[in-house]
Amino acid sequence: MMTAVPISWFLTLSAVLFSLGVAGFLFRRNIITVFMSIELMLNAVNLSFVTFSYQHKEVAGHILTFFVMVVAAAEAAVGLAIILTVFKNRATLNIDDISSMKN
Amino acid sequence: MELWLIPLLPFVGFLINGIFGRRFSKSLVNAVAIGSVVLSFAWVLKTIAGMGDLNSSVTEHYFTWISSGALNIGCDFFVDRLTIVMLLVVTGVGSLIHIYAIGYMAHEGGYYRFFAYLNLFMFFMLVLVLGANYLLLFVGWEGVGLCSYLLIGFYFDKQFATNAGNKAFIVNRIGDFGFSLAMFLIFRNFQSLDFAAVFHQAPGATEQTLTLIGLLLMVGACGKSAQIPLYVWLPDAMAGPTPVSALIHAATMVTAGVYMTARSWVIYTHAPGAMDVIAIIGVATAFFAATIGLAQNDIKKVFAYSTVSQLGYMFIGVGSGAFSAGIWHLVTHAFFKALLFLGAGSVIHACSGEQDIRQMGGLRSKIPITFWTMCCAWVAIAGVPPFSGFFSKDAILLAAYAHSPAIYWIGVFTAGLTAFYVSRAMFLAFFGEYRGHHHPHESPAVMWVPLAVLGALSLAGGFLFNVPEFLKFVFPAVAEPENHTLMYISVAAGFGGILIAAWMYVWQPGMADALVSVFSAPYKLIYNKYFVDEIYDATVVKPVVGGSRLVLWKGIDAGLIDGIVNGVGGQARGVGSVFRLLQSGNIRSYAAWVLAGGVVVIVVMGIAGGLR
Amino acid sequence: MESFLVLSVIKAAIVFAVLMTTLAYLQWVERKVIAHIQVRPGPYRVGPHGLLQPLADVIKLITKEDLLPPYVNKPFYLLAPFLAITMALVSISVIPFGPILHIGPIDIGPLHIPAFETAMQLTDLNIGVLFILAASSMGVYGIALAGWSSNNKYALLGAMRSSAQMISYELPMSLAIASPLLVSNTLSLRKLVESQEGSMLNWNVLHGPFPQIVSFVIFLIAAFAETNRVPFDLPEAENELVAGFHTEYSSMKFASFFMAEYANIITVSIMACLLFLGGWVAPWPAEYGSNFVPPLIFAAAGLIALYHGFNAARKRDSYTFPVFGVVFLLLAGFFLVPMVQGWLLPLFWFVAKTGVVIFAFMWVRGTLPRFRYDQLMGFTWKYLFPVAMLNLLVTAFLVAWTTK
Amino acid sequence: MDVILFLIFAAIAVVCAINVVVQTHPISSALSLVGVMGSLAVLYLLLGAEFIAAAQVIVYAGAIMVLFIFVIMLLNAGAEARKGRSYMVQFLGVPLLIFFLGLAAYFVQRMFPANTMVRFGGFTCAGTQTGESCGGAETVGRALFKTYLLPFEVTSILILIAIVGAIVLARKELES
Repeated sequence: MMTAVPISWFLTLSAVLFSLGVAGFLFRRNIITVFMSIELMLNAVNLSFVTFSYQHKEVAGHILTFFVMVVAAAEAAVGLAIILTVFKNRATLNIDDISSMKN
Repeated sequence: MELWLIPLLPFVGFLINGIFGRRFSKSLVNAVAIGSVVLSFAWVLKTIAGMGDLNSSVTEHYFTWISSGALNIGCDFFVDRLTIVMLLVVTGVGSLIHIYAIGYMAHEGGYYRFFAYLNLFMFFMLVLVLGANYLLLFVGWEGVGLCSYLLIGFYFDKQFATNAGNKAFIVNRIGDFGFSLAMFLIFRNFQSLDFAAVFHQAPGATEQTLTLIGLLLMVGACGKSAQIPLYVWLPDAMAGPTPVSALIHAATMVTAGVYMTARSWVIYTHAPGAMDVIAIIGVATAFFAATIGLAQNDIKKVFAYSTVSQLGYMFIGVGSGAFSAGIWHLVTHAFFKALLFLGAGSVIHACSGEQDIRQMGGLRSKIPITFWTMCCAWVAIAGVPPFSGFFSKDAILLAAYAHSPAIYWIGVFTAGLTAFYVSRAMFLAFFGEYRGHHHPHESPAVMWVPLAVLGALSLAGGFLFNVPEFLKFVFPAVAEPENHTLMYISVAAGFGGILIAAWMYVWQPGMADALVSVFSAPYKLIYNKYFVDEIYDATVVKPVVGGSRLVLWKGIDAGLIDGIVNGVGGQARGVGSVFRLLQSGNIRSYAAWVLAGGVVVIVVMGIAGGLR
Repeated sequence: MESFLVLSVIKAAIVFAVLMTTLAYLQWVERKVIAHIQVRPGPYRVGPHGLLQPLADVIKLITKEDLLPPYVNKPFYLLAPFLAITMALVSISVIPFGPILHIGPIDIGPLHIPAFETAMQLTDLNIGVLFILAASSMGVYGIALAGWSSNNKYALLGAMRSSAQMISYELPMSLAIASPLLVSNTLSLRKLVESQEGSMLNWNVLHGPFPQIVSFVIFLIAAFAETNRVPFDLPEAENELVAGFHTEYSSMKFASFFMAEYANIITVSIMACLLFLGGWVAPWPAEYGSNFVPPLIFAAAGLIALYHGFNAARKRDSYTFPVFGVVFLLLAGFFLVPMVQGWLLPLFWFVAKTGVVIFAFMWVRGTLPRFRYDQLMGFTWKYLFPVAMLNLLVTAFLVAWTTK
Repeated sequence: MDVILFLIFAAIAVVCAINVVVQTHPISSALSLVGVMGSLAVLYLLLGAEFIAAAQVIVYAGAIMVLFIFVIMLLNAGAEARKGRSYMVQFLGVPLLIFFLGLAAYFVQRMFPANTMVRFGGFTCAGTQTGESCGGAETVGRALFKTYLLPFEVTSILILIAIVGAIVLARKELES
């Protein structure tokens, strides 16, 4: 028996995932994990894009999600390269130790 | 009829050589460069053959280049008889000089660069000639200026070469400034820059407008065609390789001014004042340059000043209403002056780089082919009938006489001077016994074959191409009195010049030095080119440089602008020192702040009712 | 609804059973093929011609001690083989094995099933190809985790190698898949096959504005690498790193990696068959008698078997070969029954083509030496990828050109 | 049916996401993230976004996360050290986060009344024949290569730049 899902549930789920991503960003120290939390946030946003796309019977949201994926891929490539270099130079992944931008 | 192909071919050559030339072998570079130019020459011929009787001009519209408000400029090409003459000269002489350059540049560095620039020059020159409106002409005009700059400074590792390049470029800017002002004025009065439209409306305009336009155009022409007061760049331009001097600074580019003036004959015929100015400037230039030419010892300098002087002749022609005569002299001059330069190049090549004619002499037996070919140019430029120079120069002088006899007499005297200094150069270089140190050797065939062709042209060019006849329907007919006495006078002047030169430098060697010691003051004057460069330096260059250093740099830039910038920076630092307390260098705290900001935004939007 | 569920369950059961047996026997086939390439009998003892060898292997693997090395990262160590086998098997669920069947009303005593039609396929996604790509890309995790979690440098190196290799070869593979998709203009595997109906000349490998022979070759090469097979079996290069990512695994876990590898082989072979070789389409139409090819083949096989069976020289086969011969002859007859031809013939062609590709896998394994690692990477990035890209471009251009 | 599917996979997603945050070992976080992505892919299917679902698995789970796992394995970084905690973050972050979540949920409920429902296969839009979802490869492709062609090309440039940057960053200096 088909029963439908309120659209707000999807958005709420996306909000929850997003907050979890933020939490990961705030409370984790491992720079890779922080990076992954960013990916989590991106995914949450994608979910809301697709949901809006469904709501408006429009394909634009999908396109946007697609672009977010592409950007995420590029970001991952560069970011991970940066992480590798940082680890090579400082032998640490703790984000609190990488604070040379301070004054 | 695919006019666009004519300029495009050299451009393609430029692209290929410019991009890949570094990796190409010399023969491949040659194939591309010469091939493209010769092909475009062939295409010119085909175009002419396709035009039937050439009385109707052809315009081709390719695309609208600029369209803003009333300004509507298309990329159009345009061919009539005048264009055809120019096309033939540019591509024909250009091809010959390209071929010559193979031999001349054989041992030079930057081989592919040279030919790429040369092709680029051909492209712009053809655009200049083919353009159907002033702006397109201006594009070519600037383009050839650029190429001339690049090629003068070709030996960019030599200081004087780069200086000469800068000089040419800057002096040309002055002329171009006048030209652009003229274009603004034209557009303002005629709401168009197309030749057809402008010339159609021109007769309706008031005379002073036309005079102003004409004068401004003439300023541009003076810059490009090296007329007083802007001729100073041309002699220095000889710092470039000799084929460049021949192609750009003798045969084609410097005649652009004459072409442009002749092209806008409608404007000039309705502005007699401007025409008089042109004629006067022309004759003045012709005379002064000729006198300077008397005392130069660098063979290329001699021919350079002779070029300036001959250009002056052309201006006399167009200035006295004999446009066709001016164009005729343009053509013949292209032949014999290119030949003179190429011959000079061959001589320099033979003496392995020696340019001072006092270090030559007796080369007649050593490099006979060069000698005989140069003789053709000699007799042509000296106005010896029935060779090419005689016809065109005579036509100009006759027209000048009809205009005002004074110009005629100065012109005749200048003709004598011309004959004298060319003969002087020839005698010093080829007669007597060899005074140099190197061992002269004849140039390769690839160099002297073009010489021979040009020689034939400068001998027969006069009655072979009767340009005034050809252009009869383009320009208004000028009353040319069949006055034989005048003709005899000018011829006599020519022979006189030759004879005096022969007397001074062949029959009575040492005579020259004696004369110099007698007339030492005027000799010094002309030897130093009337100190024109020094005068310009003192009156124009130094004040400008000093002023800009003091006012613009020290005052405005360092004082005002930097002051503002630093002030802003200081303020920013002041503000930042407050906010710096937030910067813990801890990324996660930043993130927390970002989150706080986001929350605030959401709250505000909610309160403001944005989230309904 | 329920009928759909029931049907799916039945089909899933059939497919799973067949797949598992195939996996087991594929290994026997491989050993036989390699053996004959190397001129030796191969498995021969367990059962006639070692036919029961797989059974014995399974028993052995199950009964072996399943040891859990110390210092391994336990959860991931246990998760890895599971992941590997799942990702290998899941792609079967979208693969069509034959055309849509029309099953007439069935009355068996009390229960009566009305006439219905069903596809010889578990589900027909209209993005089936993407699904298979996704599954294969997920397969990397199993290997990577296995290598990392078993806390052994050889295993880690093997895992690194194989995952790097799989990722690298996924690009040319996807490009090679994309061009036949362009030609048949669909992402659904069923429609893909239907677009190649007719004869051999309509198969994507020969048909279309631009025959896909190049991408077929590229696909095969990439498939070898994707499945970590010779000549790309760097991950288990014995002489360099003991057994690669599954060094630390034993008994059933090891077996599941093994099964995963063979399942992948089957999947890619089926993909090749569907994408390029026209799936279950006969090489030439039935009116030219393609229907009589399978019976003829089986009959010939049976007769040969009988001949050898009654040949006194071969004592060992004096019982088995006659049996085979009779079975084959019966099969040959079975193919002529019109009622079953509807699903048997397509199935035959499908299996035949897939079998050919799988045989190619074994053939190569028996023939070629192993690449060096830098050669492997250089090959895909410097040659395979550009060629695949070029092929895709040309195909796209020609397709656009011809459809306009 | 749909509700059940949604609830199952939403639950998986949330649990995995929490796992991402709480797990100490990066590899565990990475795998949990893969779980989130997989369940999101299913939810995309539920929303009729077939192509995006496939892309999600192929690109995110199949490529990006593999990259992460690679790096984690290469660096072989163990569980993170519990040191250098910045209290400001703790005290500012937690309440802010809760507040933010509450706000978001509240506004979502307020802005999207429950009458807009999501049905499986309910995602149809102009230009697609009935029965075919709007999120199929065809419609997405059309939109991507017609309406959004320029952004698409720009992203290709972006990818190129990213590749070059990654190589430049990660290559080992030859002179050293």
